[in-house]
Amino acid sequence: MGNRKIRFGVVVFPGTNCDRDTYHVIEEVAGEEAVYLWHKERDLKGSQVVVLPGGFSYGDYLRSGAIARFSPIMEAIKEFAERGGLVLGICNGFQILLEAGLLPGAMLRNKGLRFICRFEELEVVNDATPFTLLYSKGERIRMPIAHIDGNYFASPEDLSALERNAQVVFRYVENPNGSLNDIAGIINAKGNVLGLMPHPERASEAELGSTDGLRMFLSAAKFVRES
Amino acid sequence: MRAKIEVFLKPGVLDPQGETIKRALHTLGYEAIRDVRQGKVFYIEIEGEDAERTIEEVAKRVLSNPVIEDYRWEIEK
Amino acid sequence: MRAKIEVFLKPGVLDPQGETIKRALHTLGYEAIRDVRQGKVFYIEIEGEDAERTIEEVAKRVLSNPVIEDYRWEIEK
Amino acid sequence: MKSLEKLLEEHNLTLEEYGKIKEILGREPNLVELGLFSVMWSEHCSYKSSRVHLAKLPTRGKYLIQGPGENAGVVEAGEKAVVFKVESHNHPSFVEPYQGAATGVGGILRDVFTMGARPVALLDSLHFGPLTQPKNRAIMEGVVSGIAGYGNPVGVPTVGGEVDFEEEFSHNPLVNVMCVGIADKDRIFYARAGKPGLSLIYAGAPTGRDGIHGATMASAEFGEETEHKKVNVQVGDPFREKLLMEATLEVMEKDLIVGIQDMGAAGLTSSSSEMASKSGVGVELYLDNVPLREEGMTPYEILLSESQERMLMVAKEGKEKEIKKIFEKWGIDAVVVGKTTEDKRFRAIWKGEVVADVPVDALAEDAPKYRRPFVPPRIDQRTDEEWGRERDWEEVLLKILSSPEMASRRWVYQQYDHMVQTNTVLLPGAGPAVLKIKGKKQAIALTIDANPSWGRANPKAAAILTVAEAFRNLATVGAEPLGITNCLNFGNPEKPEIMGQFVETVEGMRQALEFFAVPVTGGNVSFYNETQGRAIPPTLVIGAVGLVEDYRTIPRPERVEEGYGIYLLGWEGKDLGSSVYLRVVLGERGGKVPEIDLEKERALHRELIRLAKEGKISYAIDLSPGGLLPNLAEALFHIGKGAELSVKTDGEAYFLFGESPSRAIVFASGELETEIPSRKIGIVKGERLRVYINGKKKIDLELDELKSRWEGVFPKIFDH
Ligand SMILES: Nc1ncnc2c1ncn2[C@@H]1O[C@H](COP(=O)(O)OP(=O)(O)O)[C@@H](O)[C@H]1O
Ligand SMILES: [Mg+2]
Repeated sequence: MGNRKIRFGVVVFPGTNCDRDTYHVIEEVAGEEAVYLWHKERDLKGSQVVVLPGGFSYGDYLRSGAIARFSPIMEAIKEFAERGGLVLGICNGFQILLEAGLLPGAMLRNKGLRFICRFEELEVVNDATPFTLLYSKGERIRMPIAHIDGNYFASPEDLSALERNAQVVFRYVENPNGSLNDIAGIINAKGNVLGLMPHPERASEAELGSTDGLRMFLSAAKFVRES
Repeated sequence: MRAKIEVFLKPGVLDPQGETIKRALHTLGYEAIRDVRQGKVFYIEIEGEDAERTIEEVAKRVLSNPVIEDYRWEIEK
Repeated sequence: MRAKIEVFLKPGVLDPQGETIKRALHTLGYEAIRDVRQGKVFYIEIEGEDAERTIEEVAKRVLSNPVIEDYRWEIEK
Repeated sequence: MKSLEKLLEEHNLTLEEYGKIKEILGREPNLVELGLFSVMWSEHCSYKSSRVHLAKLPTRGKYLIQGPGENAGVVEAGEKAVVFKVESHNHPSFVEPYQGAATGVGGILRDVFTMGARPVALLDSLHFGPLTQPKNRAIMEGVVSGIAGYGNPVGVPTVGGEVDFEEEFSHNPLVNVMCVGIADKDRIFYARAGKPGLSLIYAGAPTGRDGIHGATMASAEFGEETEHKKVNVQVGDPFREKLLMEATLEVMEKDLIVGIQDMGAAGLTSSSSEMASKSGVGVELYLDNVPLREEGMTPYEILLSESQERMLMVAKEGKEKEIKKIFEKWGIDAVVVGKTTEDKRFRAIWKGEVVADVPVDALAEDAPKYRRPFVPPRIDQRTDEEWGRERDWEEVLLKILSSPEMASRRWVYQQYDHMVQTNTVLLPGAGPAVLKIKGKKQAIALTIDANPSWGRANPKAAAILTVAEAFRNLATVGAEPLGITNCLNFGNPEKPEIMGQFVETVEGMRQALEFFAVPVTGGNVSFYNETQGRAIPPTLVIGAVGLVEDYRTIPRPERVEEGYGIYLLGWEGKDLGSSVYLRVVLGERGGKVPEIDLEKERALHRELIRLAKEGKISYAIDLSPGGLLPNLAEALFHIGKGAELSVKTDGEAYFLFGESPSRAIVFASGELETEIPSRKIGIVKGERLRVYINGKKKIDLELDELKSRWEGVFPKIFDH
C-alpha cells in the first residue's frame, strides 16, 4: 500500500485561476492523483487532501474570499477539516479559509496598495506540520507571491495565540506587504489546515526558478500515506 | 426601499489605503488633514416587509468581516 | 472636525462589484434585494477654518474620478 | 429635427458617404440605419484609409495557418497552433486610464479565445509623455494598474512589454496590448455564420449604454470638446470575462457552434454583420431578446453599444439548449437574439417593428476605401561630430541607467501576475518572454517592440529597424520567428504628411518582412492619435512570436559564471542619431537613425540561433536602444556579477552608447568560434563594472550601486 497515490481535491470557484496549475503539479510533478471539486458540489470525491488554489474567486469583489466562503463545497470542507482532513489554502485559498473562519485573522490591502508578483524568500518556522515534514526548521526557501490583499492581520489575542502555539509556519524574510509579524503562512490549532500567500505550485519545477514548493505537496502526501 | 450600509475598519486596524491617501494629500499641500480612513458603502434597493431585518443580517453576515470591520446602516427612503 | 465623503459611480456606469454581490445575495436567499451598488466612503479628520472648502476640493480633485464617479460630503461634527 | 449636416457630423460621416448610403438603400436611411453605417464605416471598423496599403504586406509563410481577416492570426508552433494579435486602446486610455487599459486587455483576450485558443500570455506596449508632468504620471499609474487589474484576475500572465516616453504622448498616450493563445491545430474557430436558419446566441454581460460611438470616437481627433465630453466610459469586469472565457472554451470543446465573434467595437452590429457577410447569409436580430442593463434603451443604443464581455455565436442546429446549459453552469446569460437568413439583409426587429433593414454586405464590405493623398515625410539625416565627443562615462552611465528611458521596468511588471499558468520559463526583464507549452519541450518566445523616436526621424527605416530588432530579440533565446502581428499608431490620416508617414511605415515593414520571409498574421491600425492638431510620432508596434525547440537549453542569465568571456557579435557602426544617449544625456531629439544591412542582420540571427541550439553560449542579449554599455549593465544585473571590459575603439561614445543594429553580446565559457565578426570585449568578474578603453580605465563602479539606482527610478517617482 506504500506507493498508493494520494488523492488531492482541487477546488474550483468561479474566478479561481490557479486550479489548472495546481492540478498539473499534483499529477505531473508530484505524481499523485488530482480531482477537481466544483464549488456547487458537496462531495469531496474521496479527496485525502483538499487544496483551495489561488485566483480571484468572485473577482475578489466585496473582499477577497468573502463570497466563496458561502459555497456549498465549503460546508463539506469544514466538516472534512473537523474530522482532521488536510486542507491547504494557497493565496486566494488562504483568504477564503480566513473568511470562512477555518483560520484566524483577515487580509488587508498590501501596504504599498499594489499587486506584487515576484519571488520571495521565506523562513520555515514550523517543520512539524503535515505540510512541512520535508522542510527543516529555520530553512530559507524561495516561492513566488502574487497578490494585492496579502497584508495579514489578526487581533493581538489571536496573534499571540498563533505565536504561542507555533501556528506560524512561514515568515517572509523581507516583509513585502505589511503582514503582522512577517506572517506568510499559518496553520490552525489542530494542525490540519494550512493557509499561505506564496504559491508552492509555482515553485515546483526547476525551469520555473525553484522547486521549494513541491515539497509541500509531497509532504502532505507522505503524511497521508503514513497515517 | 433604499438602504445605505457603511462598512469601515475597526479602530486599531491599520488602514493602508487611508494612510496612503493622507500622505498624498499632504504632498499636495492639504496639511490641515489629520487623518483619513477609507470604508465601503453599499446602496441597496430592497422590497418587502422585512427589509430592516434583512439589511441588518446582510450587513453583518456578508458585507462586513467582523475580524476587521464594523458597519452601520440606515434606510434612506 | 470630522467629514465624511461618499464617492459613488454615476448612474449608468457598470458596477461589476455591486452586480456580483447582488447575485451572491440572491443565491443566499435574499431575493428581496433588487439592486446593489458599491461606493467608497472616506472619513477625514481636518483642522482649521477652511475645512469645508478643502473637503470640497479634495473630494473633487483627489478622491473621485469625474469620468465615472460623483461625490457628496458632509461635516459630521 | 436636426439638420442633416449636424447629424452627419455627429456620426462622423461625409456628405459623399451619405450619398453612397442612399444609393445602396435606394432611400434615406432612418436614424438607426445611419448609426449602423456610421460605426461600420468608421475608420476603426472599416480600415477605409489603410486597407489599400495593408494589402501589400506579406501574408504567406511556411508556418502560417490563418492570416489577417479573422479575430486573430494563427501560426503553427510545433505540434500546436499559436493564436495572437495586438490591439490598441489609446483613446479610451486617455479618457480614463485605468478602465481604458483594462478594457483593452479584455478586448484582445476575447479576440484570442474567440478563435478557440486558451490565452497564455499578454504583452503591452505603452507610450507616455514625460513623467516630469503629474498628468503623465497619473496616466501611467492608471494604465499599469488597469492592465494588472484586468489581466491578473483573468489568470493570463502579462509576460512582457515596453514603456517609452516622448513629449507628444502627453496629449495622446498609446496603450497597445497583445494576447497570445495556444490551440489545437485542428480546432480553430472562425467568425462564420454557416448557413441560413441557424440561431445567433448572445452570451455575456447585459447591454448598457457603454461606449456608444466608441468606434467613431477612435476615428476622430481629440479636440477640447471631446476631452470634456467624456463619452460613456466602458467599465471592465474581469470576473465575468474569466467565466465567459471558460464557458466559451467549453462550448468549443464540445463542438456546439458553427462560428463565433466577440462583440467589440460596434458591438452587436459588427459581430453579426461581419459573420453573416463572410458566409454569404443575412441576419435577423430580435432586439427585445437582448439582455439589457439599463432602462429605456433604444434600438439605436442596443445595436451600437460597446458593453464589454459579450460574445455572439452561431449555434449548430439543435445545440442551443446545450450551449445555454454550459453558460449557465459558469453563471453567464446566454440567449437567442436572432437567426441567419437567406436574403443577405441585416434586419433588426424591435417591438414587432423592423427598425433597420439594410444589405448586410453594405455594412461589412462596402465601406468606402480611400486612397488618401500623401506627401513623403521629411527624413531627419542630421549627424553631428559633437555627439561623439568624449565625456565622463561614469557619469553618463549613471544618468542613462537612472533615466525613465532605461530604468528597470520592474515596478511595472511586478504589478502584473507574470507567472500564473506556470509556463513562464524566462521571467520579464532578462530578454524575450519564453513560455513552455505544457507536455512539450518546445516553447514560444514573445516580444513586442516599437521605437517612436526612430519613427519621428524616418518612418520607413524605423519600421525596418523595428522588425529587425524584434527578430534579433527572439534570436537571443535561439528562437526562429513564426509570424508577427502589428499595430500602426498614427495621427490624422486626412493630413497628407501623416498619410505619408503611414505609407512609408507600411512599406518599411513590408520590405523587412519579405526579406525575413515572415508573414503578418493580423494587426490593428489606430489613426487620429492627435489632440488639438498635435500628432504622435509614427509608432509601429511589432509583436513577434518565435519557436524555441527545447526550452531546457535556452541561454539565460543564471547560466553565466565568474570568468566567462563577454563577446560582441556583429557589425559596429557610428549611430548616435535619435538615440537614448542623445535624448537623455545631450537633451537632443532627432538625428539620423541607424543604418541597417538586412543581410548582416539575418546572418547575426542565424548565428545566435546556431550558438544557442548548439549550447555554445550561456546568455545572449541583443543591442537595442541605449547601446552597448547600458544593455551590458542590465545583463550583469540579471546575472548578478560584475565584469571587466577592455576594448580598443576610435569612437568611445559610438562604441558605448551607439545604437547600431546587427549586434549582440553573448556570454560563453570557452573560446567562441563564430561565422560572423566577433570580438572578445571582457570577462565576467567580481562585483564591479570596470571598463578600460584603449588601455585607460574609464569606468569603475560597484554593480550593486548601479543596480539600485536603476531599480529605484519608478519606485521613487510613484511610491514617494
Ligand atoms: N496593421 C495591420 N497589419 C495587418 N493586418 C491588419 C492590421 N490592422 C488590422 N489588420 C487586420 O484587419 C482585420 C480587421 O481588423 P478587425 O479585427 O476586424 O478590427 P478590430 O481591430 O476592430 O478587431 C483584422 O484581420 C486585422 O488583423
Ligand atoms: Mg475583433
